[in-house]
Parts: sequence; C-alpha cells; structure tokens
Amino acid sequence: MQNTEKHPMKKPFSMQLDPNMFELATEEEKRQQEVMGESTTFLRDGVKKLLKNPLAVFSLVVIAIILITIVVAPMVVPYKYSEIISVDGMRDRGAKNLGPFEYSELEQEFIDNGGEVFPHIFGTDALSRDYFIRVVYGTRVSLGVGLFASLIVLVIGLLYGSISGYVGGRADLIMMRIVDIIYSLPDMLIIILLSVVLDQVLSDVGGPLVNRLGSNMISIFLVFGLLYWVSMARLVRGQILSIKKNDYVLAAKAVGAKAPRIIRKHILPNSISVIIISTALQIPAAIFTESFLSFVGLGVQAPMPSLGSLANAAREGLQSYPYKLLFPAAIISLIVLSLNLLGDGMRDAFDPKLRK
Amino acid sequence: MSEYLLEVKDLHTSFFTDAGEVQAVNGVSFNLEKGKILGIVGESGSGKSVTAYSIMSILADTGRVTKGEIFYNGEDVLKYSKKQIHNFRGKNVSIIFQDPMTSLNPVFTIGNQLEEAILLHTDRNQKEAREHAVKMLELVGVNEPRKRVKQYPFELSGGMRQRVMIAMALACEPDILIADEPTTALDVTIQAQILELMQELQGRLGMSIILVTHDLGVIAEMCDEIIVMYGGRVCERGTADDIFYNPCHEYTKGLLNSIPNITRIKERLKPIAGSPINIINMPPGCAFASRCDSAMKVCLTIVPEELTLSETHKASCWLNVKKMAEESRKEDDHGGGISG
Amino acid sequence: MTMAAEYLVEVQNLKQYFPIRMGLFKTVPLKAVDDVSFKIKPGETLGLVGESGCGKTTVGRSIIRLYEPTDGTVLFDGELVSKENIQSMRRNMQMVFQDPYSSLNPRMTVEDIIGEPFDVHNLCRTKKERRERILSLMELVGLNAEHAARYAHEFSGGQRQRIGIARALAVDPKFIVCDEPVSALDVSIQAQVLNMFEDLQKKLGVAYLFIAHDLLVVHHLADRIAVMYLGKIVEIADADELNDHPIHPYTLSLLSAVPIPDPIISREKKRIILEGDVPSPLNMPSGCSFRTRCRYATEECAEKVPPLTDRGAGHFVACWNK
Amino acid sequence: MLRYVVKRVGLAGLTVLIITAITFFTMNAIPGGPFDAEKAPSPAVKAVLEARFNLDKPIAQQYVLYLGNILEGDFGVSLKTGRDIMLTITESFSTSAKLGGMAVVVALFFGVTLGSIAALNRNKLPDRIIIFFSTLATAVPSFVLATILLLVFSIQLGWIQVWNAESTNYILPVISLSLYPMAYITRLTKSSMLDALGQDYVRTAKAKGVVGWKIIFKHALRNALIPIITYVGPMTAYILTGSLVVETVFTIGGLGSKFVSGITNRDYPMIMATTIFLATLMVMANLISDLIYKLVDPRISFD
Amino acid sequence: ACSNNEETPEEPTETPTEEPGEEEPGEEEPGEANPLPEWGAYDELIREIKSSTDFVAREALMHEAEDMLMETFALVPLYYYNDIYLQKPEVTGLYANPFGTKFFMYGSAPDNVLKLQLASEPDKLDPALNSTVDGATLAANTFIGLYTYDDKGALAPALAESYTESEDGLTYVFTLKDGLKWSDGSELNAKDFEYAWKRAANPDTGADYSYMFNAIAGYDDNDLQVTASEDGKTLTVVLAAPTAYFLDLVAFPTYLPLKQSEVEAPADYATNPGAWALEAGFVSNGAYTLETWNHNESMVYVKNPNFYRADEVTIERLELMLSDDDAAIYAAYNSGDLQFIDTVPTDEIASLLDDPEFNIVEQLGTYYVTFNVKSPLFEGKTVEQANAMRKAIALLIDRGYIAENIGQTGQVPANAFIPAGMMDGHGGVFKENDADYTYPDEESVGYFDPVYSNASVEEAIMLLEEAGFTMTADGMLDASNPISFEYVTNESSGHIAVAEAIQQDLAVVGIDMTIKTMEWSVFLNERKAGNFDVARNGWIADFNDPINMLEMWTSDSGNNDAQFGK
Ligand SMILES: Nc1ncnc2c1ncn2[C@@H]1O[C@H](COP(=O)(O)OP(=O)(O)OP(=O)(O)O)[C@@H](O)[C@H]1O
Ligand SMILES: Nc1ncnc2c1ncn2[C@@H]1O[C@H](COP(=O)(O)OP(=O)(O)OP(=O)(O)O)[C@@H](O)[C@H]1O
Ligand SMILES: [Mg+2]
Ligand SMILES: [Mg+2]
Repeated sequence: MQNTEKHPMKKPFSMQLDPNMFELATEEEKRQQEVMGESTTFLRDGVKKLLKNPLAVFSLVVIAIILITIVVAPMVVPYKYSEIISVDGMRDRGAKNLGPFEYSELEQEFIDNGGEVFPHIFGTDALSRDYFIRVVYGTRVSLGVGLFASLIVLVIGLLYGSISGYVGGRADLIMMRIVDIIYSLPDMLIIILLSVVLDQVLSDVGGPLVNRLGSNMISIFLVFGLLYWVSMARLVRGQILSIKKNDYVLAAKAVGAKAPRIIRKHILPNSISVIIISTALQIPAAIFTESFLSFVGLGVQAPMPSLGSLANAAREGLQSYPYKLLFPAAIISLIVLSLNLLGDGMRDAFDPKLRK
Repeated sequence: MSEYLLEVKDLHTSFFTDAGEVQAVNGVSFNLEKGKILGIVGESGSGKSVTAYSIMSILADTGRVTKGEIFYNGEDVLKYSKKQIHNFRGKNVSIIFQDPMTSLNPVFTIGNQLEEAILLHTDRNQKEAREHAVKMLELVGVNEPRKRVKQYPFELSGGMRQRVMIAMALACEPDILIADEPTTALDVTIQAQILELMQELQGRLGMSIILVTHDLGVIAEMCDEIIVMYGGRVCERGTADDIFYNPCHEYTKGLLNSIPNITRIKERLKPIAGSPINIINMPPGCAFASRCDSAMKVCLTIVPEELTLSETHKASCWLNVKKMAEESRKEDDHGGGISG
Repeated sequence: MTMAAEYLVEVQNLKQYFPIRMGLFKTVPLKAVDDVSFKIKPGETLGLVGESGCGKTTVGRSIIRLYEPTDGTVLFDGELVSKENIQSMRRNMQMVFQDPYSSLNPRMTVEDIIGEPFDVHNLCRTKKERRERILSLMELVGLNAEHAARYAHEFSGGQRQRIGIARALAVDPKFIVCDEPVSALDVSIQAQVLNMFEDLQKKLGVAYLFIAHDLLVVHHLADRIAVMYLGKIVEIADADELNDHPIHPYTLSLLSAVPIPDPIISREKKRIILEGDVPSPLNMPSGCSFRTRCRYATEECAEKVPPLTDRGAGHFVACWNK
Repeated sequence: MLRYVVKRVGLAGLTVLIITAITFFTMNAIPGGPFDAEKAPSPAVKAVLEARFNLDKPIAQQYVLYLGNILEGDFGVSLKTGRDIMLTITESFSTSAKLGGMAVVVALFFGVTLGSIAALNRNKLPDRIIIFFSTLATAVPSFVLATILLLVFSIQLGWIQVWNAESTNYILPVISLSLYPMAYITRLTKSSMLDALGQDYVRTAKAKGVVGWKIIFKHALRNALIPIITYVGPMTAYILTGSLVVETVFTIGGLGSKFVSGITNRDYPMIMATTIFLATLMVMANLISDLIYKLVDPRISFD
Repeated sequence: ACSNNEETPEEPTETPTEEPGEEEPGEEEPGEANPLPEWGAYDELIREIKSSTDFVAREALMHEAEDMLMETFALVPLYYYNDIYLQKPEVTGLYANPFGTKFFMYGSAPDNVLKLQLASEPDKLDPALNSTVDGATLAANTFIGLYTYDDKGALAPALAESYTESEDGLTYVFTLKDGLKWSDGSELNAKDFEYAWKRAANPDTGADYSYMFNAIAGYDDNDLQVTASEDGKTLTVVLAAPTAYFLDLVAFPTYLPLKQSEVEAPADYATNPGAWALEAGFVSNGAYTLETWNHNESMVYVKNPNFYRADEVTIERLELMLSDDDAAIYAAYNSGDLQFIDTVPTDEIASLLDDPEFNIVEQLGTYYVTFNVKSPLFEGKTVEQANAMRKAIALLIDRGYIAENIGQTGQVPANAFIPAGMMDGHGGVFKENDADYTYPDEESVGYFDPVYSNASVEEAIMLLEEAGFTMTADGMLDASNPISFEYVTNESSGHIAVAEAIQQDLAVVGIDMTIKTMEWSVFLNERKAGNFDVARNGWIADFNDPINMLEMWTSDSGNNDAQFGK
C-alpha cells in the first residue's frame, strides 16, 4: 500500500510493451513452461547422491582396488599360498621371514646366475611362503567368509523376519520372544560351542566340498549365520511392519492381490535397499568374527590363510616383523572401513525414509 | 518511527540444496499494522511458511535470506545480533506451528516448556513462572491447568496441544503472533474452538496476527487484510472484501472458483488447470502463467509488476495492465472526444 | 438370474472391533465401528463425515473387506459379501485412498500401478491389450499417456490421486469407497479431482461412499450424507435436507463450525462451539456417546443409546432430545 | 511399574532357564570331557572323578541335579581347579566390572560429545574427520588394536608397564575396550542428533528464543539419547562381562577368559555358571535400559 | 582299558569307527581286512619288562619293545624336545631338570626379587593333583621331597638324609633329616610322606598322576606299601618290582609330602581334595610360600624361613605373571617388566638364537606323528605293506627343515621313539649302539637316517611300490592309486606349521594330505578314540626310564592313540 504513496501509478511503462505480447499465449507455449523434469528412478537418484559423498567414493575405490588385486594377483604371482618357496626345484631353507622385496641367498644366487625370481612383495613368512600371496588369499577367504556369512544371515533373517512380520499376531509375539532369547545368549559361548559342535557334525557328514573348505570355515559361516540372523530378522520384520502400514499395500489388497504378490511386488522392492545395505554391513561383522575366532584358535583350516589368522599369527613375531601384522590388519581395516562408509553412504542415498 | 509494526521489504529467501538453489521466497513485501490480522493464503509450496520463518530467523540450516529487509518497529531484524535475535524471538514475535503433535518436545512436561519461554524473556523466578504458565493455560481455556502443567504432550489431545502452543506463544505477550496453519491438523469442531480463541485473545490483548493458511474459509472469517501468494511471490493483496468479491488475479479467481461454495453448492466447480509449479525450475515470467487460461505471451516472459487497483487492493497480473491500458486508451479516446 | 437389486450396497449392523493388546495375554476391544447400517443405490453418492477417529475409514475398509468385520453383513447387489466371494467382489468394489503419497508404491511405474488389477484378475490376454487399457484409463483420468513409464514420486499430489483413481477404475467397479481422496490436495487441485469424480459417475454410473471431513466438499458431491460420531451414525439424510435442517446437536455444531469462504456470510454466522474433545473409543461414555459434549444432554442420554429414528423424508437421527 | 518389573523379571527368569538348557545340552554334545588330558589319568581315577561330579549319570538327570543345586545356591566347584565357582565369578566379575565400568563411561562421554559435534557440523570438516576416525576405530579387530597399543605405548615408548604384580594399569585396557563402543556411540549420536535437530520441537524452541547450546543440550540431546540407550544397555552388559582379547593381552583376571577357558577345558559347572551369569546380566541390562528409557521418554508406558 | 567316551555313556554311536565292546581285543568286524599288527606279544613284553629283576636283560627287552613299535612305523618320530627360556643377564643361577621343571631358589636377581612368567593361571597347587609342567615347577619351588634335582639337573637327596635298598631291590628305607619343619613352623616327618603318598595313590583322591605309584607294592589294591616309623624318622617303601628309576619317582611332584591336618581342614575335603591349596597362604615345606594370588594376573611367592636350606635361598621373592599370550609376555620381558620367561613367540626365536639371554635346555621327550593302525587308509594291505607305507611317509618328511625352521632351537631330528639321553636303567644311555644291541640303522643310531635327502625320497618311493602302489616315472603316485588322508592337530601355530611342512613334503610324491585342526579337548578325545588317520603327538617323559614311553602302547593303555591291538 505504500507503493501508492511513493510511486504514483506507472501507466506509461505498460505502454512501452509490444502489443503483440498481449495476445493470448498458445497451449504449446504454456506447456513449454511446464516441463516435467528428466525421469529419474530411485536407483539413478541414489547413485547420483552416493557419488557426491566423498567418503563413499573413497570406499568404492578402495574396495575396487582390493577386489581387482585379489582376482588378478593369483594369476600374476607365481607362488601358491601353501607353497614353501623353492629355487630351481630346491626347497629354499633360507627364505623364511624375508622382508618386503628381499631375496634369500639362494634366490639372489639364482638371480645372479641369470635366473628370474618373482619378488616377494610383502616378504615371506616363517615357513618360507610368499607373504603377499598369503595375504591375497587371506583377503579372498575373509571376504568370502564375510559374503557367505552375510548371505546366510540374509536368508535366515529374511525368512524368519518376513514370516513374523507378515503373519503378525501371536505368532509374531512368540517368534520375537525366541529372538529375544537368542539375543540374550552370550554370543562368545555360542560361537565357540557352535563352532565345535558344527565342526564335529560337519566332519562326520561332510562331503568333498566340506573337506576342501575345511569344516572350520563352514562352521564359521554357520555360526555367524545362526548367531546374527536375529538382528536381520528384526530389521526385516520392522521393515515389513512399516511397509505394511502404507496404503499401497492396502490398495493392492483392495484390488485383490494375494499375499505372495504383495510380498513380491510391494514389500520386497521397498525394503530391499535397506536389507541389502544391512546385509552388506554384515560382511565387516563376519570378518571381525572370523578374526576373533582366529584369535581364539578356531579360525579357518590351515594352510588356508585368512586375514584374521594371518594377523593373529603375526602377533607371534610382533617385535621382529611388525609389518607382518601390519599388512593383514591394514587390509582388514580398509575393507571394514570402506564397507562401513559405503554402507553409510548407501543408506543416506537409498533409504527412502531419509528422502522426501 | 514507522507506522507499521512490521514491514517486510522485497524479501528473498533461498535454500541451498543438493539439487541447487531453491528460491522459495522471491521478493515478498508487506506491512503489518498494530492490532490487525493479516492473512497469507496460497498453494502448498508457495512460500508462506518460509516467509514466516524468515521473519523469525528460524530457517533450516540450508536456508538464507538473500535479499530484502524486515523492519520491526523500524529496526532491521536481519541486522540483529545473535543476542538480539534470541530476545526478539518469543518476546516480540512468536509463532504457532501447524502440527501441534510434533511441535512440542515429547520428553518435557507442558509446564516445563511453558516456563522456558517465560524464564527466558521475563525476570520471573521459577515459581512465578510456573504461576504464569498456569495463568496462560487458563487464558487459552485449558481446564485444570494445574494438573496439565505436570503432564506430557502425548497425554493431551490435539486441540489441547494447540492451545498449549498458543499459550506458549502468548506467554511473553508478544506484539506479533505468527500462526502458521494453526488449525490444519485439527478437526473442524476443534478448529472452530481454536479460531474463536485466537480471535478473542487478539481482541483482548490487542496484538497483531499473521495468519498463514491455505483455507480460504478461515481467511474469510479471520482476516482484515489478505495476501495471496503463488510461487514465492505475492500475486494479490487487499481486504477480505477485495479479495473475495473483486479478485483481480487469475490465480485468486481460480482459487475462489475451485471451492464448493455454500451458496452455489451443487454448481460445477471451475478448477485451475495444471499442477503447482516446480519452484526449482521457475519460469521467467509470471509463475502462474502456465496454468492460466488467459495467459498472454507477455505473461510467459516478464514478471508482472504490482498494480494498485484501489487504496487497499493491489495485484500483479498483466491482465490488469492490459485492461487498464485498454481503459486508458478508451479514456484517452473518450477524453479526447470531450476535450476535442 | 439375478434381479437388479434396489440397493447396490446394503450395510447392516456393521461392527468392527479392534483387539487392543494390553500386556501379553489381555486384549480390550476398540469399538471403531459400532452397529452401523446404511444403503447406497446404484449410481448414488453417500457422503460420510465426522471427526478424526470416529471410524469413517474403518467403515469403508470393512465394506470392501480389507478388515474382517466383527459382526454385521454387507450385501452387494443383493449378494452377501463373504470371505469366499470377496475375490470376485473386488472387481465390483474398489477404494481410493486419502494419502496420494503413501498409497502408490514408489518402486512401481504408473503403468504397473494401474495395471495391477489386470494382473491380479488376469483381465488382459495380451501385453498390448493391457497397455492399451492402461493408456485409455490414463486418458480417462486426465493423465498424460507419455508418462506411463514414470514412477509415482515424480508426480504432483493431484496427478498421483488420479493414478489412484485410475487403478480403482481398472476393474470397472460399480462402487468405489473414496476415503478422503481430496484432503491431502491443494484447494486448486481438489476441484479438478472432485470434478473428475462427478464426471466419472456420470459416465460410468458408479456409486460412491465418499468419506471426508470437509462438509463443503461432501455436500458438493453427495446425494445423501451420513454423520458419524464415535463409531455410530448419528444422522443421515438427503444432502440439502441435512444442510438446511440439521437435527442432531452434533450435526448442528459441525455445520456451524465449517469456515465459509465468504466474508459477509462468515461475519454473520454464529459458531456453536463444542466443549472438550472427542472421548477415546477405548473409553466410551455410556448411553449416547455425544452426551459429554452435548448441551442438551439429559440423564436419559447417559442411560440408553439413542436409536436411529426416521424423522420423515429419509431423515434419520439418533437423539433422545431433538 | 512394579507389576511391569515383576513381569519382566519373571520373563527374564524363563529366558535364563531356556538359555541354561540350551547351553547344558550343547556343551554335553561336544566331544571331549573335563578329564581328558594329553596324558590320560587311569580309568579308576577317571571313574572316581566322574562319579564325584555326577558325570556318570544320564544327561537329563545331570541337568535336573544341576538345577537343584543352583536352587540351593550351590554352583559347584570348577572341575579344573576345584575352586568355588561363585567365588571365582564374583572375583573376576569385580575386575571386569571395574575395567568395563571405566570403559563404558569413557565410551559414553566421548561418544556422545563427538557425535554431537559431528551432528552440529554436518558435512563440514569436523564432521567428516570424526566420522572417518570413528569408522576407522570400528574397523580394527580388537586383538590387533590391543596388540598395537601394547607395542606402541609399552614397548616403543615405554610409558606404561606391560605387567606389574602389585597393580594393574588400566589405561590401555580401557582404551582398547572403549574404542569400539565409543565409535559406535559417536555415529549413533550423530544420526539421532541430526534426527532430533530436524524435529519440529527444536524449531519451536528456537522460535521461543532459546539459546543455541541450550537447544542442543536440553531439547535435542535428550531425545537423541533414546536410541543410544537401546545400544548402551546390552553394550554395558557385554563390556562388563569382560573381553577375552583385552584380558589376554593385558593380563587381567576378568570374566571373559574364564568363560573361554571354561569352554576349552570342558569345565561344565564353569560354563553353566558363566552362562547363567552373563545371560542374567544381559537380561538385567535390557530391563534397566528399558527403565531408563522410561525416565528419558515419558511416552513409554508400562502396562 | 580305553577310556574314551566314558562320560557320555549313552552316546556310544557318536564315534562311528568304534565298537562298543572294545575291551576285548580282536573283536573286529569280520571281512574288513585291516592289516593289524599282532599286539598280544607287545603287551606280554611290557609285562615282562616290568617284572624283570635283571636290569641288563631288561634293557634288551625294552629294545625289543621299541623295535616292535618302530617296525610298524605307526609312530613317526620327528624330533626330540628341548626347552627354551629367556633370562635377563642380571639374573643367574636358575636351573632346570630334563622334565622341564625350573628351580629358582638358589639363583640371584637384583634386589633378590625375580619377576617371571611360567604359564597362565595354574590349575591346581596341590602337588598331588598337579599334572602340568608349570605346575610341577611351582610345586618344586613350594615343596620339597625326599629327593630333588641339583643345578646340573641330576638327582640329589633333599629331605632324605640317606636311604637303604634291599638286596632284591624291592625295599627302600629312607631316613629323614632332623629338624624338618612346615612353613607354619610345625614338625615335618615321615608320616607326612606316608600320608601324602597314600592319598595320592588312592583313586578317590582323583590324582591324574596316581599311576606314578604303580611301582610300589599294593598299588592295585589301594594298599600302598609305604610305612613311616613310629618316630617319623624313617620311611619304608616296598616295591612291586625292582625299579631302577625309583629315586626319580621320589623326586616327582606327586611324591611330595603334605600336612594332613591342613589338607583335611576344609569342610568339603572329601569331595574337593585340593580345596586346601586354592588360595594363597597354604602350608608348604619348600623354598617359598604363596603370599598373594590375583587370579589370572599375578602370584607372589615369598621365601619360607622354615625351608630346610633357607639360608641358601637367595631370591627372596618371586613375582609371577600369569599369562599365556606370547606376544604380551615377550613384550613384558623386553620392556623389563619380567626377568625370566618360559615361552618365546616362535617367530621371534630366529632373532634370539645368538642372544646370551636365550637358553636352551635338553628335555626328555619326542615330538612324533601317530598313525591310526586301524585307519581305512590301510585297508586291503598286508601288515608288511602297511608298515612299508608308513615308513615311506616317515622317510618323506624333511625333519631337518622342521627342526630348523619351525622348532628353530636346535632340536635334534628324531629317528627313534625313545629320546636320546634317556637312561637304560643300569647306568648307561639307552639310545646307543652297544655290545648287546645295535639299531637297524647303525650309523645314525636309530631306525632310519634322519637326514632328508634324495636317497630317502627314493627309498620312500621304493617302499610305496613295495606297499603295492604304482608310481609314475617321475616318482609320483599314479593317479590310479591315490593316497589321501587327514592329519589332525590341535589349534596351535607351531603344530600347524609342522603339519603344513609335512603336507608339502608328502606332496612331492603326490600324497594328498589335508590338515584338520581341532579344538584341544576335541582333539584329545578324537585321538584317543582313534577317529583319525594321522595325528600329531608328543610325549615328555615323566621320569628317566624308557618304560615310561613304552608302557603307553600296551593294548589296554589309555594313551595308546595308535590303537595297537584294539
Ligand atoms: N529446508 C528446505 N530446504 C529446501 N527447500 C525448502 C525447505 N523448506 C522449504 N523449502 C521449499 O520452499 C518452498 C516454499 O515452502 P513453504 O514451506 O514456505 O511453503 P508453504 O507455502 O508454507 O506450503 P504449505 O502450505 O505446504 O505449508 C517449497 O517449494 C519448499 O519445497
Ligand atoms: N487397524 C487398527 N487397529 C486398531 N485400531 C484401529 C485400527 N484402525 C483404526 N483404528 C482405530 O479405530 C478408530 C477409528 O479409526 P478410523 O481410521 O476409522 O477413523 P477415521 O474416522 O477414518 O479418522 P480420520 O479422519 O483421522 O481418518 C480410531 O480410534 C483408530 O485409532
Ligand atoms: Mg507451510
Ligand atoms: Mg480416515
């Protein structure tokens, strides 16, 4: 209202406009104003968001490097993880506990005579085995343990959680009580008890696969799965309960969709990102559990290395060869760190709860 | 000394988000007289709340006033120090939010939350503050206020909580009360209670109210002056009668035609076409142009200036300019005829 | 050989109690809907208004069997709706939801959302047929067919509600429960959707149970209006009759409380302000449930539940005193 | 409230009973017995020992006998050392609890502080640094961490004695015990703090004119604490019951190693007692954290 | 009798290869042609040795027994044990005996305080109940018996002033020194020995080592022929058979004296015989008494003024770190918090070999590998073929590599089960070629040449062919007759390393060996029950006589892991 006082009506300014401008705009012209943004999907949107998070990108890069290394290294490095180094077909007794890129006397001699010896990038261990390849295999094993264990957790947790969440009522109540009980079990006891029991059972029933992997490793998978599925089950149940509350589930029911379709089409797609992320975050937990078991002495089957067992073994030579602890420990930390940061980033980017 | 309690001049507020700058408020100006109720209506996302929050400086972290001035009693609020701002909030201006369910802290008692403001802005001690809190609750019509101060928000009904919010806002007798959709979350019968209460209190305490709402009915009942916002800009302003009986902006007209009216209840509604604009891709011209049936080419390219239509009534629409131009041409012709 | 029944939907003594768990073994019934009866003719719109939590949504959901009713029957086209035939009934009864945001699955494209009924009932023999029918539905509700492959979150509220309506229409229902379909929308958009409901009714002859808390909206759309309070219908009448001659004290105050977007009228209007809040449905007052807020309440009200009685011309009221 | 507690305690009793049954039967299912040794004792001696500890009876009967003894307050003696189990547990628990108590306090204090700082500086440098390092801290296996601490502070720097007969230095154990939960609490605090800061009531407080820090400490933090309590309850129980790793590396006579040695020795009464003890503690921690929950969040009601 | 699974009697089917009635040897499933060596002769031989009165003949018999054992090659000796410890230069005068027991009291340390580590928490401090090496050390420093070891590791009289041995070598009469006291100042006499021995031998006490008394007459009837004279001055012992090593036994911890009133003081004495020595402050008679005991953390011993040689005890205080984490122990040693440690992390050994602080002492014991003679591995072979097969495997192992790279402390590669250095019972060393006996491999004094060479590999290949395996031209097992088996060991890096080395050695001829690690208790159980093909094994002698290592292989022995005669 103050305008009125200060500037008396500016009639002339409108006059200066082209009269054509006062023609009605066409629908076409109007529509140009109202462009709908580029079609985006949750996935594309999330990925974009993820790539903006420097910590997540760092993690992706680290994980990629580690993955490439463990795939490529065994093809490039001529040593086997269980092989005691021999030079020219002769077992090399002096090749133990070499430092990174060191050669043993025999090897040096061989090189001096024109032979070629692949360098020991991380040195060798007390049994004269190439430490780099052992760390690479250890990483494979640890990641494998992590992956499989998480899958087991996923499968059990998903089944249990979805039944409990979807059926609801008394069944849910009882199933959740069972979960509570398992939650209150002292997990260290269970880990040890189970790994011993399972080891026993598995070696009794075990076939060739069990033998190859070592029943210890399989029992690690199982222990982990049997122990940690509870939190996955809780998560899945929570997800289902919250998604069930959404009207689109009711709408699907109203349209006549039955439970399997509702689960497949509505509940799963909407909880999957959260579930996948949590599953991914189980990997570090599994790697940790494996390394703890190695500490207690229940780790993977020798001579197969795992990062945990390598790190634990390295404690034996802590003061003489600290780098032997460093390599596996750093890789565990890098993997776990990256997976955690990546998981956090993915959660931020994909969790529908956090976006609007 | 200004004649207005509050003057907002050319306010621009933006949010800086991942998706880019969101210009939520785009040059809003208005004045608030003492003892009046100013209504702000507009579509969801038109920047009503952001305007209100800008005045209180309670924007989210990503938000910033990029341009403009806000004068309270002639002082520019935007130039206040932190301490002055803390004093200004709650003491001179208070606000009630839309959702009484979430606006109260769930873990503190009603009394505690009421006292907090009182202790902050007055020199009452704890005991006096408690007394005052009880008095305020009584004022807003909460029964058994002495019992209520010991209760937690979740133990109260929605209407009751909104009363508590009002009591809290009024506890330090502010000059201005901003009510951001105070009744949207409430049932009609409860809404009536609250509106009645606000009217009564306003009359009794003589404060000014900025009432933000999208409910034209509420506006019609409560407000002396009305601003209609669209796409972060004011598109029309005037008294209730101006707006309801002589709307001069196509959006306002459309809005009025969209609601079922008690008088022409079974008539077919005349909705506004299209959907609300996306503030991230603001078009160059009038924000409403793409939905406007009478949009002209100019509307798509140039933002219309505000045109004064009467002492109380202004609108920003090219149609008015066109009409005025046609009228003045006629007048010129006519006048020419007379003089000639 | 079914004769077209006079009423499309007949709700008789519908009760919906929710067991509320108190501790591990004890449950208390929450009487969300308590003995509700009404009828809807083919092509008719019955409006249902009432305060939040009074059971409107529950009535709607019980009718189309999203909840298994505690008691009472629903007849559709003269046929009893039961667990067994509900699957086929769902081709005749549909629902539109209040919240256009949570009622569309964010991980499905518009095409899949609208096509879901086709998939569930195997209505389309070929992919092409399915697509064509989806596109025509989209056109029917005024959606741009180019956007069929987009996800729901890319649309505005009004457009989303259209998607929801298209989904409900996919099975060619004769009856749609509209549960506050416009409450979440902006006024300007609300009108588009309301008009659409009207047009569809004209074109397809569907009947609506139109639930809303905005009396103006209900009034605009409905032929008859039922007013609910705490799980019970307290008044039911022709829309205009109810507007002009409300009888129940609750209806009276409800009507007076509606803000009228007309300064002159609203300045003259006298509001009847109700005291207090709606009681908790877990702790209902004896007798007439409205008596705690009613200025005409007598002792009789505390003792007996007032029955819904005919006051002539299809105007039913449940009140001892009026 | 009292009824609730009584009910929960009853439920807890049942839980513990089930857990004892699970433990009892699994531990008996594992091969190996308490009297196996590299050099086997004579059969006569073994028979005497097994008879002494009822191990010659059917398993179900053993279980019943065991429960009966517990009801009389007799947890038995360790099969390995002959020491009274109750005594062993209380002694080592007091050590674990002392160490664990310090670790919990440290973890909570630093975790909440750092988490709040990160939340208040969201996406700025302090936030990224805190989050990076707290994630890193959760990425080092505890035995590696403990070993490295020992290597650096005791051997390289020589600041802290590795071992002393008279007094145990708790600095390094507390650090290695508290780092993981601290980092976890930091991250948890950050996210719940962010959540709380975004709530409407914080805006209300701001609008009232409440000063910045008071908003954080009064309004946001208290609400942000709620998810932290859920974590801290069981975490405290875990920490108080000792950590094998820390006890092993720093030579501390806590409960954690008792537990593991009990299992490896097949010291059945020891396994049972520690299980009961740990399960009880866990259940109690949950109960207490639920009660604290109620203190912090009045919305929680007990029926 | 074999003792496995006795505590889980209702689950005999758990271990599938087992027959319930294993008490009677020879009850085999018919048809299963397992090449089992006839073992009755061995049992008979051991019985003969144990009742033999002629020590020279006895030695011959023992050689015969070892020959029988080694002929089967079910025991593959790898190396002889030795014992290592680290000791700071400022600490001197500590010594050990060949069984790993350490004696601290006559040494010297700064301030007369010795800070040391032996092991983690000891199980039992009651010497009669102890069965561990570190427990024996604790017992030897807190108690003193009739005999003990001197700083050269040789037997020396302690509380015994003198002894007489009867003509037939069956009766020993010990005379005690005068003025002996318990740490509480009370008198100590022969009755305390009589009490302690009878108690330890009584199965009701439940002492693991009660069989150490089986040399004494009356052991089997629980009526030990030990009597103290009325005045407590002398102790008369009647043996079941002449026992050359009886004085060794007398120095063994189980033979230490105990004070009856103290032992029987606790209320639950009957059910918990060790109850009296569960906490610090119990009465003993050795150089030290236990002052404080922080479980799993530390123990502090102080000098016992009533010790019979108290004046000579120089170290007044022992502070023990109770830990078994090698890394932490080594750290404590390096940072000066400990002056003596009994374990050294294996990977650090290499850097310590030339260090004067690093001590290696001989120990009587053998690290070996046991074949389960009943393993399906030998199905369809004759006894000779099975023996050849096992011998081939024995020859394929590079013992030098294991000793040098894994043992690292100069362990001697073993080529016989009885360790070098064990006495022969009549003043000589058992493992040597002498007039009466020469070892099959005369040159290397043992059953084969322990030095790994191409020759040994070739011999192994020959043996494999003898055992009916076809070999390819390049000395690999033909694919038609693979050998694959599982090697079980407990979870310990050293044992696993040995396994890994053997795995690599056997791979040379294409034998596929997988390693299976087991938790300790499981491992013991499975090994005793015979649920394995090949298992790691080891035995440290309890006393210096070959019989200790021979009698464990009789068919009714609980330690007969190879399952001879079962
Ligand atoms: N914190 C924020 N970050 C980014 N954009 C925001 C933020 N707050 C508001 N906006 C945007 O600013 C615009 C105006 O919002 P505002 O809340 O003022 O609308 P409104 O008119 O109050 O609508 P309503 O009626 O829905 O409350 C909207 O487009 C909104 O998306
Ligand atoms: N699934 C359910 N379980 C338990 N109680 C329920 C359930 N659904 C609804 N209720 C309760 O039943 C009563 C009626 O709810 P309903 O949703 O039908 O009300 P409404 O009239 O639709 O309210 P609004 O206007 O808020 O949508 C409420 O008290 C509600 O809390
Ligand atoms: Mg708003
Ligand atoms: Mg509803």
